[in-house]
Amino acid sequence: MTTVALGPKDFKSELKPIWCPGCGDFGVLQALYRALSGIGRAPHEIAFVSGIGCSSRIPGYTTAYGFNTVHGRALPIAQGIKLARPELLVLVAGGDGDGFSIGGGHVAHAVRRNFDLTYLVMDNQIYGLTKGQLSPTSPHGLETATSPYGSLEDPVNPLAYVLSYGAGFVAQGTPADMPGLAKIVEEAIRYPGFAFVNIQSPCVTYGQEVQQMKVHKATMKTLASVGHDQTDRIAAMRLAQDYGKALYTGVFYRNPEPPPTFEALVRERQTAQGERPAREKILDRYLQRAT
Amino acid sequence: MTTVALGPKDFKSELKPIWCPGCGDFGVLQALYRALSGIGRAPHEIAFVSGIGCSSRIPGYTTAYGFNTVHGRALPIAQGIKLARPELLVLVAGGDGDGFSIGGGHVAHAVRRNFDLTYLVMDNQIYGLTKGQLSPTSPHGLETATSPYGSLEDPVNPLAYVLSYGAGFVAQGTPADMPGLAKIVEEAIRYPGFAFVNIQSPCVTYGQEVQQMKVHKATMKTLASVGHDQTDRIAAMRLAQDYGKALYTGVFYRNPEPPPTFEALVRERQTAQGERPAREKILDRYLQRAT
Amino acid sequence: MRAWIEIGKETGAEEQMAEDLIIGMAGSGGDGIVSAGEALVSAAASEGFHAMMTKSFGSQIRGGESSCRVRLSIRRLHNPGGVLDVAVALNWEDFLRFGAELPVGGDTVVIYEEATGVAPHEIPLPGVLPREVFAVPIDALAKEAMGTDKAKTSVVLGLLAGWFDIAPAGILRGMAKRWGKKGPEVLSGNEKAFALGQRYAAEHPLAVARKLSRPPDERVGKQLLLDGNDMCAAAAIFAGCEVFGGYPITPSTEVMQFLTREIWKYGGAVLQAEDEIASIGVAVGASYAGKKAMTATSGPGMSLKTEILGLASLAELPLVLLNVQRGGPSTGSPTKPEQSDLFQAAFSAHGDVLRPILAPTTVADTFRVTVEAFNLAEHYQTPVIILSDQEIAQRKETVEPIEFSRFDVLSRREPAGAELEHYRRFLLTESGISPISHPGMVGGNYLAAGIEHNEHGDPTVSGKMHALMNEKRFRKLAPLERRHDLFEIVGPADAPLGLVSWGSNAGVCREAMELARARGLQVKLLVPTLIYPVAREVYEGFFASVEAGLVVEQSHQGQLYRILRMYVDVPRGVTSLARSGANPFQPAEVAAKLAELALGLQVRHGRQAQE
Amino acid sequence: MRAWIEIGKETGAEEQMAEDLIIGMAGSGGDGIVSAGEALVSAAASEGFHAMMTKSFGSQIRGGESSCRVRLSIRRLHNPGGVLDVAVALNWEDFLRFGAELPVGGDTVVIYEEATGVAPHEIPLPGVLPREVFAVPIDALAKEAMGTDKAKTSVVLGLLAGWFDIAPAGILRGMAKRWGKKGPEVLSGNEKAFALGQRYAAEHPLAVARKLSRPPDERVGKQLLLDGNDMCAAAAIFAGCEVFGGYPITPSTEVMQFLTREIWKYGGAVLQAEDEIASIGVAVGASYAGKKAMTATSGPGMSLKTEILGLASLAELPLVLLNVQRGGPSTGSPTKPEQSDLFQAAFSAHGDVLRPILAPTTVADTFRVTVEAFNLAEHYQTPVIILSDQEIAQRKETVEPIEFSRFDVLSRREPAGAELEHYRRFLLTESGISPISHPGMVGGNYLAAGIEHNEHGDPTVSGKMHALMNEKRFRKLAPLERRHDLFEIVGPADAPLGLVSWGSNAGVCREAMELARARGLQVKLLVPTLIYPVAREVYEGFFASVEAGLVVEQSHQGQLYRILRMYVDVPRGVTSLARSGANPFQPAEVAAKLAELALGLQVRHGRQAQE
Ligand SMILES: Cc1ncc(C[n+]2csc(CCOP(=O)(O)OP(=O)(O)O)c2C)c(N)n1
Ligand SMILES: Cc1ncc(C[n+]2csc(CCOP(=O)(O)OP(=O)(O)O)c2C)c(N)n1
Ligand code: SF4
Ligand code: SF4
Ligand SMILES: [Mg+2]
Ligand SMILES: [Mg+2]
Repeated sequence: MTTVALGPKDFKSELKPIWCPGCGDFGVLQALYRALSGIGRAPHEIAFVSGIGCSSRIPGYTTAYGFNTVHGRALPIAQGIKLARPELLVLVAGGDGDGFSIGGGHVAHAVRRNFDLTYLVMDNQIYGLTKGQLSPTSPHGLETATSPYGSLEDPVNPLAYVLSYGAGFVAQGTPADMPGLAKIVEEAIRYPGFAFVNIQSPCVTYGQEVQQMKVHKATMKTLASVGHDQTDRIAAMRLAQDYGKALYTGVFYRNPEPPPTFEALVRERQTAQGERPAREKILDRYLQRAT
Repeated sequence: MTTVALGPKDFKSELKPIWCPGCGDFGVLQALYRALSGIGRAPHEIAFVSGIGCSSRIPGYTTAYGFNTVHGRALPIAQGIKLARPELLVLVAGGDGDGFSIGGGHVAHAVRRNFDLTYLVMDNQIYGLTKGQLSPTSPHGLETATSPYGSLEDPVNPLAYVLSYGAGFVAQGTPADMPGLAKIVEEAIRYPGFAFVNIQSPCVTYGQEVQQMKVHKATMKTLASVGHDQTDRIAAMRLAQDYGKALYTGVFYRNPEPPPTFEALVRERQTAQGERPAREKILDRYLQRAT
Repeated sequence: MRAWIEIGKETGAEEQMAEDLIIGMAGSGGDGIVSAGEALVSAAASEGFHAMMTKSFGSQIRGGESSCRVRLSIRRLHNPGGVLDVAVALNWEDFLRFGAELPVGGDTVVIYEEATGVAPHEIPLPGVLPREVFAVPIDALAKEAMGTDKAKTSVVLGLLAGWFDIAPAGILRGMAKRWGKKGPEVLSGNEKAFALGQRYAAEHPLAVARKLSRPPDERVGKQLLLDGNDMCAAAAIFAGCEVFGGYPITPSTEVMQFLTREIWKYGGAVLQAEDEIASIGVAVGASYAGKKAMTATSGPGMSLKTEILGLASLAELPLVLLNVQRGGPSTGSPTKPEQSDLFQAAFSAHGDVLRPILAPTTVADTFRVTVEAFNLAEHYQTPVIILSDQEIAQRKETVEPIEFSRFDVLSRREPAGAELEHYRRFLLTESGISPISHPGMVGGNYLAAGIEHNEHGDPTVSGKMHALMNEKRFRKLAPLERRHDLFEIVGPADAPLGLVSWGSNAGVCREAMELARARGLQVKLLVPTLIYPVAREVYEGFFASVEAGLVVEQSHQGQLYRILRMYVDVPRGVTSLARSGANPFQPAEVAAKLAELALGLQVRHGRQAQE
Repeated sequence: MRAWIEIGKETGAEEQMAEDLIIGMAGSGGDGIVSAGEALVSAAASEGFHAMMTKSFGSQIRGGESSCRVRLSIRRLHNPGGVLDVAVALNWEDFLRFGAELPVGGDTVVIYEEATGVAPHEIPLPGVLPREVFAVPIDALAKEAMGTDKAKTSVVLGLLAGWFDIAPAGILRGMAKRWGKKGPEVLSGNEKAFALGQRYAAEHPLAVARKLSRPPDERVGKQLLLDGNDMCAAAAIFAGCEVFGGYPITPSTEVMQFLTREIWKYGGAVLQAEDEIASIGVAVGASYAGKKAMTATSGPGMSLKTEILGLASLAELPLVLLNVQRGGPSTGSPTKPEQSDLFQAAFSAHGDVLRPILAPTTVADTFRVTVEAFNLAEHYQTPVIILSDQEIAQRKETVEPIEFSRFDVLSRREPAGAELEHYRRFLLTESGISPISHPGMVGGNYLAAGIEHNEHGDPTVSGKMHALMNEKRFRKLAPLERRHDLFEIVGPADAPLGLVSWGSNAGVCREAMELARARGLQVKLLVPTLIYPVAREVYEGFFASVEAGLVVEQSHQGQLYRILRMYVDVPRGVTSLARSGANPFQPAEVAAKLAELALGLQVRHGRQAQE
C-alpha cells in the first residue's frame, strides 16, 4: 500500500459523463474525487464496482480500476475482489433500484460478513436509466411510467434496513452539499468495515419535484444540528424512520469498536493453518495404505 | 368463500413425510393441521406454497393445493397466486436458508406490498436437506460441513429484519410447544395482511445441541410472561435483538390498525376504472383519424 | 420494393413520382428530430400511406445523439429500408455516429444545417458525394419564426413537405394537436416555421423534383399506427391475459407500461416485482392459480428467469414470456436490435426441456403471434417464448384494422366430472395433455412441484417415471411440428434458390426476394413463426427443390441456421448469412448474394441460367 | 469387461475364478449398507484391486432406502457395470425401489435377510429366478455377535469375504480402524459378527464356488480411492485456484466442503454465498482481481448463474464453473445422474457467447479435466464449464497415483513494459487474446463492463465495434478445435462402426466396444473431453470411415448428438442412443445395438459380415 499525495483531478478519467445536464450524480462524482484525494491511495490500488443504472456509470468516470457489472450484483462481485486482494481499496456504487430492488438480497449478507467495503447508493427514488419507472424507494402513491395511477406499495427504507442488518457505518448525504458529502464519503472509506452511504442524488429528468437540488438545499438538516450521537444505534434507528420525510445528512451510526473484518478473519485462518504444503500433497489422504 | 367445520385430519394428506424421525417439522405440521381446523376454510380454498428444503416439503403433507416451487422463490410465486385469486387463503413456508439466504431479497418486498399472506419459516439454523451446511441463521463460529473451522460471519436476525421491513404481524414459536404454536399460526393466518412466524424447528440430524426440542422446552419463554405489549413495535424490536440468545414465543408485533392489503388496493383500482370495455376496443387509441 | 417512376418524359416536366420514400434524420437529443419523425409518420398514416419509423439513440438519457428513419409508401412495407432517399443532418457529428444505420448513397437528397459551416461539396460522408445537397439555415429559420431555436422540428417538417409533398395537411393537423395545448403563440410560431420551411423548399427546387405518390382515398383515416411493444401488450389483453409480472428493462419496458395503464379495466393486474426472478414468479403463481399470465423482458432478464422457466415446464404451467432482443452478450448494447437470444430461448433451462418459441416479423404480425403464444401456452400447458427484437418492438408501423373475429382465443383444459373423482394432475394421456385444475376448484387438489413427480404430482425418484414424464412433456408438443400455418412460404414451390429468415430480418428478405425475382432469379422464401421446435417436415418440404440458399439473421453465430441443422438435413448449398446486431442487412445486399448463388449454380450445372 | 473363467474342469473342483465382481446391496437408511460397501471397497483398494463404488438413495435425509454397487476387478474399470454378480437385500421393499439400478440376472448370487420371511424360490424379482439364492439370518447373527442388530454390516462383510474371498485381511484392518475408536467391545463385537458371516458362508457353500482373482502384489497399498467431487476439488487446488464462491446443492456440495477444509492452507479462501448468483459473483470478482477462481453447482444453480456467466464472457474473465449434473428439469431428481445439462452449458447465456465445455469420464479423469479447465480459462480469458455428473461425482474409484509433473499449470497473460504505456485491455490482436491486468497493477487501470466496449474497455454503441469484439471473442477460441489431445479414439481407424460417448457413459461404451470387438465387430469409439465448441475436424476424421454408429448419452433429447449435427455432417447411419437419467445403459445393451447395426450394414452392402 502506497500513500501518495493526490488531488481530485488525479481521479478524473477522460470519459465524459453521459448523465443529463444537472443530474445529481455529477455532484456525487465531484464529492468522490475530493474524498479520494483525502485518502491517499493511488488509482491503481482502487477497485470501483457498480451495477447497472445511470448512477452505476460512475466507475468509468474515475481513473481507478472500474467494474461496471450487471444489475444488482455489485456487492457480491466486490466481495470477491476484496477476498482475492484484501490490500485493495474497494468501493461499490449504484442506484436505489440496483441496490434495494434487484440487489436487495445481497445487502444483508454483505453487511453481516463485514468486508471492508464502502457502498454508495445514489438514491433518486426512480429508475433513471430505463426512463422513469417505480423504484423501491419511490414513495407510496407516486405516479411514474409504471404506476400511472400511483404506486400501491410502501417504499423501502435503506437506512433502517442497513441499520437493522447491523452495519458498523451508516450515513446519508446529498450533492446539494457537495463538501459535506465529500467528508461523509471520506469517513465511510476510512471506516474499517462495511460502510453504507445513502446519497439523495436528484434525477432532474424523471425525479419528483421535492427531490430536486433546490429543495434539498432548503430542507436538509445535519445530524449534528439535531444533537445526534453517532455511537447511539437506537437513536440512529429512530432518526432513520424519518427517511422520506426529513432529509438528515451526516453519520447515523458509527460503531465505536469496529469488529474484525471478514478479510482479517480469513487471513487469521490462513495463518492458523501453518506452513503452506506442496500442492502435490493434496491427494495424500486418499492413499489406501495396506498397513 | 365457504366456511365449514373441519378437523385437523381433514388437512392431512396420504403422503408420508420423509423427514428424519424426531425432526421438528413434524410438530410444525401438527400445529398447522390444528390451526387450519380453527380457520374453517376448506382445503381446496387453500394454496400452500414453499421453496426447497426439508421444511419446504410441508405442502405435500396437507390436503390443500400445494406448490413446492424452487429454492428461495416461494414468496413471489405466492404473491402471484394471491394477485390472481385474492379469495384464496395463501400460506407460504420454507426453511431459514430458503427464506433468508437465497430468498432473502424477496422478503422486504413481500412485506411492503402487504399481500394477505402467512409466511412460516422453519428455522433450524442449518441446511437440512443438503446435509448440514451453514445457514444464514447459524451462529457465528458454528462448525458445519461448510465451516469445519467455524463460521466467520454474524447470523441473520429474521425477527429484526422483518420488523424493520414494517411487517404488520411478527411472531415466533416452537414445536416444543405445539399447542402454543398452533395458536400463533392461527393468529397469523387471521391477520389481514402479511404475517410472519419464525418457527424454531429443531433439526435432529444436523442441528446444534442447543437447538433441540429438550432445550427448547427448558428455555422457551412466552412474550406474555415478560409482559410484552404486542402493539409496541419499538419494544418488539428490542426483544427481537435477543434472537439466538433467548427463545421467546408468541407475537412480537401485531399492527392494531392493519393497513389495506395490496389485493384490496388492486380491487379498488380495478373498480375505479369503471365498466369493463370490450377487448376489441384495446387498439382504438392507435387509429390515425384524418380529422 | 422501391422504384422511382420516371414520368418526366411524358409530362415534359423534370419530375419523378416516388412510390416509396426513406428519410433518415439525426441530431442531438434536444433537437427534436425524433418528434419530427413522429409527426411525419402519423401525418402520413392518417392520409393513408403505409408508414414505418425506427428510432435510434446513443447511450445518454437526455442529450446525446438521436436519429430516426421514416419510410413512407403507397405499398405495404416490410422493413425500414436500406439506403436513404433523403438524409437530414442537424449536425454531422451526430449523424455520422449512426454509421450503417443511416446509409447515404449518390441518389440521396442531403439536407443539413447550414450553421455547421460545412460546404455542400465537403460534407463528411465517407466514399460518396450525393448529387443533391442542401445546406439549409434551419436554425435561423426557426429563430425567425419563433425567436428561439425551439421550432427547428417544424422547419424540417416544412422542408420535407415542401420538397416531397408529404402530407402537409396531416402535418398541420398534427401540429395543431401537439402545440395547440401550449397556447396560440407556440402553435402559430411552429406553423410559421413550417411555412418558412415549405417556402425555402419552393425557392430551392430539386434538380429532379421528387413527389410522393398519394395512396388511394379509401385508406385515409383507417390505419392504426403503433409499435411492437404496444401491439404485444394489446394482444395480450385481447388474448385474456390477467396477470403481468414485470421488471423494467430496455427495450421491453413499454409492454409493462401499456399494461399498467390498461389491464385494470379488464379485471387484470400488473405487478412490478423486485427483479426478473420475482416477476416470472408472480406470473407462474398466477398461472398456477388458473389465470392467463405473462412476463416480458430482454436478454439479461431472460438469463435470470431461466430457473423458474424450467419450473413452469416441469409443472406444466401455461405462461407467455416475451423477450425483446437487444445486442448481447451481458448488458451488451441495450438500445440496438439483435437476434442472438435464440439459442438461449431454446436451450437455457437445465434438463431436457422443450418449449415453443414464436417470432413476429412486423408490428402487425405481433398481434397474431402474441395471441398464438397465449393459445399454445394454454392448450399445451407450457411456457411459450415470444422472441421479438428492439426493431419490431420500438418501430412504429401502420397496421390495417384488426379483424378480431378471425382470432380464436383458447383456454386450458380443466378437469370435470369423473376426472375429478380420483384426479390425477399429470395423467399420462395419449396426447400428453392432462386436464389441469387450479386452487379453488373442488376435487382438483394436487401438489405442483419442481421435483419429478408421478401422475398424481407426488415426488418420485423413479427413473422409469422420470422417463415417462419426460416423454409426455415432449409428446404433447409433437403436433406443433405439423402446424404448417405457422410458416409462410412465398415464391415458386420448385425454386432452386431458397431464403429462410425470421423476426425483423424476414422483412428485409421479403424485399430482397422481390428484387431478385425482378431480376429473374428463381427464389422462394420461408418465414417461420414457429422457430422452435424445428418443424422438420416443413423445412424438408421447402428444401426439397433448393440447391442453394441462405438463412439470413442478425447474430454472430447464425443461430437459426445452426438450430435447423440439429433436426433437418439442410442442403449443402444453403449457408448462413449472419452478422452481429446493429449492422442491418439491406435488401439489395441479400439480393446480390442470391445472384451470386444463382451464378454458382449455373457454373455447377454447366448450363445457362434460367430466365 | 467381465468373464468367469471356468477352471473347475482342470482342477476338478467346482470353482470359478472371477476377474471382476459386481455386488449390489440395498437396505433402509439405518442398515449401514453403504458403510458396508465403503468398507469393502477400501479394503479391496488397499489390496490392489481396481474398485469402484456407487451409492444411491431415496429422497429421505435419514432412514429411507439406500443402496450401493461395488465393483472389484483385477483389471482397470470404466464403469460400475450392469447385471449384478452378487445381490444383497436387507429387505425386499427397499431393494426393489432401485429397479434398473440394481439389475439381477439368472447368474446373480442373491443373499437376503431371512427374517423377511420370504422363501428363496419366492423372492420378488420380476421375471428372473436366480440359480443361487441364500436366505441368511443376518439380523440374528448380528444379535448373536453383539447383542444388538448394530453389527449387520459386519455380518454382510463376513458373508462376502467368506463366499468370494474378498480382501478379508483388508476388511479386518478397516474394521479395526473404524471400530477401534469406539472401544474394544464394539470392535470385538464387529469382528465376531464378521467371523460369523464367514462361517455361515463356509457352511453354506455356493453350488459353483466363485473366488475373486487377486491383483499382482506390486499394486498393494499404492492406490488412491476417492470420488469425483473430491478429485475435482483437489485438482482445483493443484491448478492454483485461490478463491471459491459456492452455495450448497446436491450433488456438488462436496467440492465446497473439500475446499473449505483445505484451501486456507494454500493461501486461498472459500466463501459460501447467499445464493448461486452471489457465489458466481464472488468468483468473477476474484478473477477480475487477478486470482484463479471457481464456482460449482448443479442444474438449478447453473440456471441462476447464467447472467453473470455471460458477464464473464463479455468482460473476458477466466473462470471455472463445475456443474455436477443431476436429473432435470427444475428440481428434478437431485440424487440421480443425467447428462441433460449440455444444451444449457453451451447455450444458456443471452447473446452470442462461446465458452468451452469439458467433461470428465471417470474420477481419475476428473483431475486432468479440471486442471485443463483452469488452463483454458486462464489462457483464453474465458469461463470454462466442467460438466460432471452425479455418478462420477459421487462414485468412489481407485486411481493410480498422479504424476503431477506431467501437468502444466498455465496462468493468464499479463501486460508488461510497453503494453502498459497506453494499455488497451481489449486490444484486437490476431490471436484474439489481449493481455489482462488486474487492480493493483500500475498502469493497467481499465473499466471492465458488461456493456459492449471498445479496445480500451470504454462503453460503445457502435455496431461495427460490437461485430469486431464478437469476432475477437470467438476467434480466440478457434484453436480449441484443433486440440486433438482432448479427444480419445479407441479402435481401428477404418472401422465402419462408430461409437461416440461422453461423461460417465463413455465408460459404458468402452466396455461395450470391447464386448463388440470380442464378438468380431469392427468398431471404434470417440470420447471427447472437449464437448463444445464442436471440433469439426476431429469428428469428420472419425466419421470418415463410419457407415453406422451411435452417439450414446443419458438424456431424453440426445443432446450431444444434436449439438454435433449443428457443426458436423454426421453420417446418416449414425443415430442417437439416448434416454432419461437414472436408467443407465448397460455395456451388453450397447454391444447388442452395435451388432444390430453391423447386421444392417451387411444387409445394405449385400455381402457377408467381416470377421
Ligand atoms: C437484469 C437486468 N434487469 C433490468 C435491467 C434494466 N435496468 C437498467 S438500470 C435499471 C434501474 C435503474 O435504476 P437505479 O438502479 O435506481 O439507477 P439510476 O438509473 O436511477 O441511477 C434497470 C431496471 C438490466 N440492465 N438488467
Ligand atoms: C437454486 C438452488 N440452489 C440450491 C439448492 C439446494 N438446496 C436445497 S434445500 C437447500 C437449503 C435447505 O436449507 P433450509 O432452507 O434451511 O431448509 P431445511 O432443509 O433446513 O428445512 C439447498 C441449498 C436448490 N435446490 N436449488
Ligand atoms: S435520467 Fe436522471 S439519474 Fe439518469 S442521468 Fe438523467 S438526471 Fe441523472
Ligand atoms: S435433516 Fe434435519 S431438518 Fe431435515 S428432516 Fe432431518 S431432522 Fe428434519
Ligand atoms: Mg434510481
Ligand atoms: Mg434450515
